[in-house]
Amino acid sequence: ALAVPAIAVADGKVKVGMITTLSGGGAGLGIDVRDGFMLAIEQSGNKDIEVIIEDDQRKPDIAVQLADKMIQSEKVDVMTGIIWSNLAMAVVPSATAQGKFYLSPNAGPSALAGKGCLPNYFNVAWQNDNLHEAAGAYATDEGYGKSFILAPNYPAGKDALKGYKRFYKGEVAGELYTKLGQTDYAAEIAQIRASGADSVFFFLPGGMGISFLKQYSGSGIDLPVVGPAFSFDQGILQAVGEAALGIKNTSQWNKDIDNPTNTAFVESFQAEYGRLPSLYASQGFDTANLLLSAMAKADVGDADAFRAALKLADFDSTRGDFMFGNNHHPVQDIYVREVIKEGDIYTNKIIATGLTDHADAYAADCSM
Amino acid sequence: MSTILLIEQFLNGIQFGVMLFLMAAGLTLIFGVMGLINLAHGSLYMIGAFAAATVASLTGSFLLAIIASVVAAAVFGAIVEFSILRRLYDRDHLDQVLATFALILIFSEGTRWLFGSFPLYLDVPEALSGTVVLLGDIQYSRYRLAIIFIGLLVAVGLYLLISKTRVGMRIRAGENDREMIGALGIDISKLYTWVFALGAGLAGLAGALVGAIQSVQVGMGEPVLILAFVVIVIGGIGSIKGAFIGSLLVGLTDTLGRVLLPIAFSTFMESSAATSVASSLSSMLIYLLMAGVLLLKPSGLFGRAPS
Amino acid sequence: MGNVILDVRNIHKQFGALKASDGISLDLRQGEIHALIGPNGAGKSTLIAQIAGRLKPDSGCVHFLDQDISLKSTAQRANLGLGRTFQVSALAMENTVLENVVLGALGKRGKVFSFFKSVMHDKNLLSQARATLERVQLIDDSNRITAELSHGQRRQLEVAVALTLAPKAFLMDEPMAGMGAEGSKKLTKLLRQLKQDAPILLVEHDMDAVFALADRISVLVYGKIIATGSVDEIRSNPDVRKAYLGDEEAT
Amino acid sequence: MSLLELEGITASYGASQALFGVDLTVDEGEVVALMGRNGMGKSTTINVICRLLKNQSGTARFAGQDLSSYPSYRAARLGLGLVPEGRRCFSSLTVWENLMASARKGEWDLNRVGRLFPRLQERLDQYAGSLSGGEQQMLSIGRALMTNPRILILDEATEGLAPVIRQEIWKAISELKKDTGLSILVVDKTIKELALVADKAVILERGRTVWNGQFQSLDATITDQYLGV
Amino acid sequence: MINERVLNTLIALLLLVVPLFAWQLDEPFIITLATKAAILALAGVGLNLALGYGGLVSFGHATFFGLGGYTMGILASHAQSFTPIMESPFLIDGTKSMPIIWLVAIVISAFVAFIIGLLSLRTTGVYFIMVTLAFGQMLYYFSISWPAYGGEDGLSIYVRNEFPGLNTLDPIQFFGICYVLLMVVIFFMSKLNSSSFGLALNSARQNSERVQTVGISPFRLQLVAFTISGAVTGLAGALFADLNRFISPTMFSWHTSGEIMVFIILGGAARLYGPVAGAAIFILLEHVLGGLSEFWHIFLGAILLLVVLFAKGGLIGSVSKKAASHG
Ligand SMILES: Nc1ncnc2c1ncn2[C@@H]1O[C@H](COP(=O)(O)OP(=O)(O)OP(=O)(O)O)[C@@H](O)[C@H]1O
Ligand SMILES: Nc1ncnc2c1ncn2[C@@H]1O[C@H](COP(=O)(O)OP(=O)(O)OP(=O)(O)O)[C@@H](O)[C@H]1O
Ligand SMILES: [Mg+2]
Ligand SMILES: [Mg+2]
Repeated sequence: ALAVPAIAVADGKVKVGMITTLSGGGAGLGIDVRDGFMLAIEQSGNKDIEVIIEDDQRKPDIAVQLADKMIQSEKVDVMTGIIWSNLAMAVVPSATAQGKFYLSPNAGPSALAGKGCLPNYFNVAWQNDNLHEAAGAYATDEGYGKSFILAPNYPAGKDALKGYKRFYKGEVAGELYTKLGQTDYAAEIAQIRASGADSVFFFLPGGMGISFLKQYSGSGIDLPVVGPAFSFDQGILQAVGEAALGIKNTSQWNKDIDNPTNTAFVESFQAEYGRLPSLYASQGFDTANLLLSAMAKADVGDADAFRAALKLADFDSTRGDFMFGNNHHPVQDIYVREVIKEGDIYTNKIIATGLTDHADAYAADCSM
Repeated sequence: MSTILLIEQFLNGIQFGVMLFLMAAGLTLIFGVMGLINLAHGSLYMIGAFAAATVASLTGSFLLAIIASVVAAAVFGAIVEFSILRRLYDRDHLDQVLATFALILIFSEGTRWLFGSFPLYLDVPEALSGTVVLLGDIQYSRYRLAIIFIGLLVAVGLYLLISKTRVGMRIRAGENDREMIGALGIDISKLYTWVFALGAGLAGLAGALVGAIQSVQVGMGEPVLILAFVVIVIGGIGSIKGAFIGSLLVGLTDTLGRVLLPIAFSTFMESSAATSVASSLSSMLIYLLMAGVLLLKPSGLFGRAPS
Repeated sequence: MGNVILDVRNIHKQFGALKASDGISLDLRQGEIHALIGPNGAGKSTLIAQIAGRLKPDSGCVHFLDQDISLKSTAQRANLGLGRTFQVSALAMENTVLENVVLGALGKRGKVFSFFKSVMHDKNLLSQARATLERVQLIDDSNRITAELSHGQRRQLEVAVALTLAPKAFLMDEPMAGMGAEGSKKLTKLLRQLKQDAPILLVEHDMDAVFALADRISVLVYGKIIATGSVDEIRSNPDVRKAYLGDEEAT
Repeated sequence: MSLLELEGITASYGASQALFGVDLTVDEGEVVALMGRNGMGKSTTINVICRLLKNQSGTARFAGQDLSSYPSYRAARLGLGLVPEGRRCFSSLTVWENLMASARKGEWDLNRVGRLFPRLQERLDQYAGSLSGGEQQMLSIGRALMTNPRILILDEATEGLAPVIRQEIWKAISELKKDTGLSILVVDKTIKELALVADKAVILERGRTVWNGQFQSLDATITDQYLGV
Repeated sequence: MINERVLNTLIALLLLVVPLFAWQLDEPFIITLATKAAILALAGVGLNLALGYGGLVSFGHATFFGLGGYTMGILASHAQSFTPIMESPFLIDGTKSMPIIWLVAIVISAFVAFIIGLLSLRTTGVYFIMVTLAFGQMLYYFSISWPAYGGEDGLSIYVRNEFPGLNTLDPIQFFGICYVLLMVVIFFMSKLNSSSFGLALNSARQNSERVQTVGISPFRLQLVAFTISGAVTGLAGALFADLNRFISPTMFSWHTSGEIMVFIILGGAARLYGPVAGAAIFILLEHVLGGLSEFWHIFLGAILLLVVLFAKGGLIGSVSKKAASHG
């Protein structure tokens, strides 16, 4: 690349704009991503990186305005941080259209994985369907033949059920869409009981999942339950408590993944913040390390080179092997974890691998 | 769908309604009877749940946790009433909206500051966990039965308090004309502080009771607040009876809608699409119900028409 | 006496078990003041409300200027020329006195749905409004906020608003109530002039005023008219004395 | 010492001053008529007495207590029974509830009020908001009596009442005065009827006491000058 | 105490001068903030007609804000993908022209406001608040679960729509468009308030019976006011969508309704510039406080509380005497 644009002075410095949710509902996820990210930056000792952090309050319009601010006023090079798919959809296309790189530490909407994939967009976490697909695969492996499946009635919920069914080979005993933000699941639980199902798959992020699990465990039904990691993650698990014990959930990361990076990460995170890291913290940590690895190889001013460096994903992930598919989404192993109690703390243990080197269903549609 | 399942869902609807009533009861008192639009009612509900979770984790006693929830919410309520809200009774409803909106911000973020961003743990006590068998074949959560029972108790207690006691008359008189009831020798300010504390305490109780089977987290009060408003508006503002009937109606509509609509739609649609469409419609159902009720009876089912 | 302007035919209205109007028929003729008196709770205001359109009778009908208006709304009746005053003042309390009266003038003019012309600069409306304020002697208070008026002053304003409509018939529910002795005297004079323009159905407990003004008096007791007649007839009617007047005239 | 004493009271609504110096006394067992044209400050004076409005200067004493530091409910408990202008019944309460809500022990109870106003007795379960005007007036008086006050303060006591009822009320008032020694401060426009009960009269003009004396000594020149009669 | 007119002029000038300075200093984000303030102020000005002047406390104005937004989103997304919105019975194409989008947004919001008003105006007071909320919630849930335009994920329009002769992607030019629209609407509102319609509406708020007895139907007054109010808020929604180049169901959520309401109360209900002052201050606070701490909502809450307690009649009411509302 000979024609380096005038503003991109090759000083090796990178300005990162992080937009994430730090206040209101769901702030826990944003805080974990931020903390994981900053931990990696600190550990690298790299002085050439400057991170600006802003709170999107989980509102798409605020996220858009913050993105404008970071691009127009702060003139950042790289953006990251967004937790929610709907906020990502609001920000990512226009940010990348303006030549910025976007590294997603969490949200992976399907719209950005297939036809709508973008050269400057890299997802370090997963494509939204991944964990559900692994759950489906696990259910098939376990020989479940009649799953009852439920999720909230919004795009991510529909993707979840679709993702599960993609790898689940049995019969569907019942399929339910619940109201977004619903807190009482007595009616759904009664339907599960009456359906004659032999297993339950649910995707109910945040408080919805806590409510469902508590009510489910009090209902006297003892069908096996599988779900994606979101309702069983470190931050939320303590609130679910005993109701979660023994439940299988799928995740691309767990604190007991055995590799030096991960061990060091779990230890240093605990030392720094006084709590166990969560899935989101690991994603934040990996995102920062991906960025650092690219910075070591190329100057951000040279977009093509920098993009190529990112694509290499030449860093030690907490997940072990990590690589990007053609659509810049991870190709990775997805594990099945079981909720256990360690001392007083509820946590997860890996018991199986759901899918190996798994890419996503949309990659083929991406022309990159 | 089998009859027995239908009956069970009917019960679930009633139970959900009673749970709503627990939340709406305090609101009717403060809003319907004292005439104060208190958007921060949901925050008091949250305070109750957090207090309960904290005390439960410290002492391990659910009973103490419940007491703590009532006391904490009532004390917060009294402080807020005494220091802020009492200056707003004579003002426009809009000022109350803004002030209590501000209180939501303070309470929510204050709670997050104290307790962090993750949900807390609060579970049903051993004695009330598990299920009982009803009508021969329905397994029903013991805890939910307890909630129904407490809800009924609160309903009766409040009804008697408001409509049959002198205190109740004074509260309602104050709602008509505060200045006048004062001029007749009643210390309405003090009375209102008590009433507010009572309403807040009920919100706290609801927060703790319901929190045990849902999630105790910042912002948990907001959806509840809207539902509680829907309930008391359907029932007619200021009427305890109305709030009770309204709760049951909303509970039944919501539950049965969730259950029956997908079945109805799947008779003429592919099942996945049917659940999705039915679910969209069922999330709107209680609002349709409310709009419908108000269009037919512009002051709710048991509200008095403005004279 | 002139033509029948307002004709109330066999009106019934029941609240629960209470018959507030129990087959009331009466009429109002051009040029007269027809006083409606009766004990408290007899159903006078209820009748006025039914004539004005605020309450729907259970049965019976109201004719105004040879037209059945039973199915018309309050606003439509007002447009046809039925003016009224309320027993309890009904005014726009945050507006000035003048604005309240201009509203009346506006109602008469119609064409409310005009969005661009400043109404308080409309010479026509203003001059009408000021003229009526002169008539009820509130002109000095015309720029005050209505809420600041004393009770009696509000009563005067209430009459003023009805006046601006220049109605073809008035319904007045206790216009004298709350007015001082002086105010009542002046209003008495005013009403006497007014009846030339439009007849008045007058509900009033101030017997000095009623006896001074009324051409005819009807006495309503428990929702029924028990007597109609001239001042002297009513005064000497023993039933009326017992039900309503008491031994007033004896003193 | 008089039961109620006002001296040099001034008071304002926001920026507009309504009272400029009101003096007035009511002795134990006395009926005092407060008179004046519309808007002269009668109701404002009553508001000051009942502490619904704070006076700016001057003193208001009741039963020996300086009222200036009293909120309205405590002033009321000293024995002020207010029948306000415009009745102000609690419209969403029933008649019975209106009477009971603020009742205090004493010789006035439901029975006695019921005897005074049989009409109310018949309508105990009706909402006050749907009472006729006159019925509301009775209710308002009954409600004040139920607090067993030492002084009854009636603002436009007989407004909107039928002559028979008015006569009854005046009769009741004079009986009250005779039997119970209740003091009464009354605003009313019918001089003729006031004459039957009032001992003294106070006339206000533009927020000032301009005349003060025995009711009997009111003559045509005075009433013409200040009341326009 | 300042004369309200002088104050209004000051506010209008300030809202113009700040972004102009920012333009000179090359601080585009400040322009964006000012644009957001102008647009939300416009939404508030719309609601103020119903809520402030008409006494119709609508807790569902997000409906119109969202409708405006989705009008823009749907028209522009179809224009973007060159697919018609509808082919039968007649062909409707998308468009990227702002004036056309505005017009459609106004017409649609006005129509829906008319229908909602027709139904809701049977109720009063808190019941009215809740019926309007109900309609808002219905649309909210509908928009979340309606997949065609993104559902809960919303819909991105990558390039801002076009206005003849201007480069709308330039922040200051887009600000100019919004500012001019705001001023035009405010001018219209000031005319409307002092017109006979304004007087009648204002009186109907205080005493509907009074208005009826002079022969005017309060229902019609309020319906017209509600319709205009919804149309203006709808226009603001279309602009807001263009500002963000993105729409989502949050535009329909009750938080949005509440926020628009907060602007008005904060600035001063039934004050011509109340919503402008309210929106500007709110956005300023949000921006300034947001940088202070993670828990900045606490400070925001505290400030709002102080305003309610000590500034009667909102910010404008507390610094200026009420100018006679008419003439
Ligand atoms: N909405 C209602 N519900 C029940 N009863 C009512 C209602 N409105 C009026 N009443 C009753 O109907 C009767 C007639 O009332 P109305 O107000 O017409 O009396 P009125 O003749 O005007 O008396 P006044 O001279 O005291 O004003 C009263 O007994 C009153 O209590
Ligand atoms: N709330 C108020 N705000 C401002 N001014 C008021 C208010 N109430 C009364 N006033 C003014 O104070 C003065 C005295 O009023 P007040 O009500 O005491 O008169 P009043 O003698 O009782 O008259 P009326 O016989 O008409 O009842 C009047 O000029 C009136 O306009
Ligand atoms: Mg009457
Ligand atoms: Mg008075």
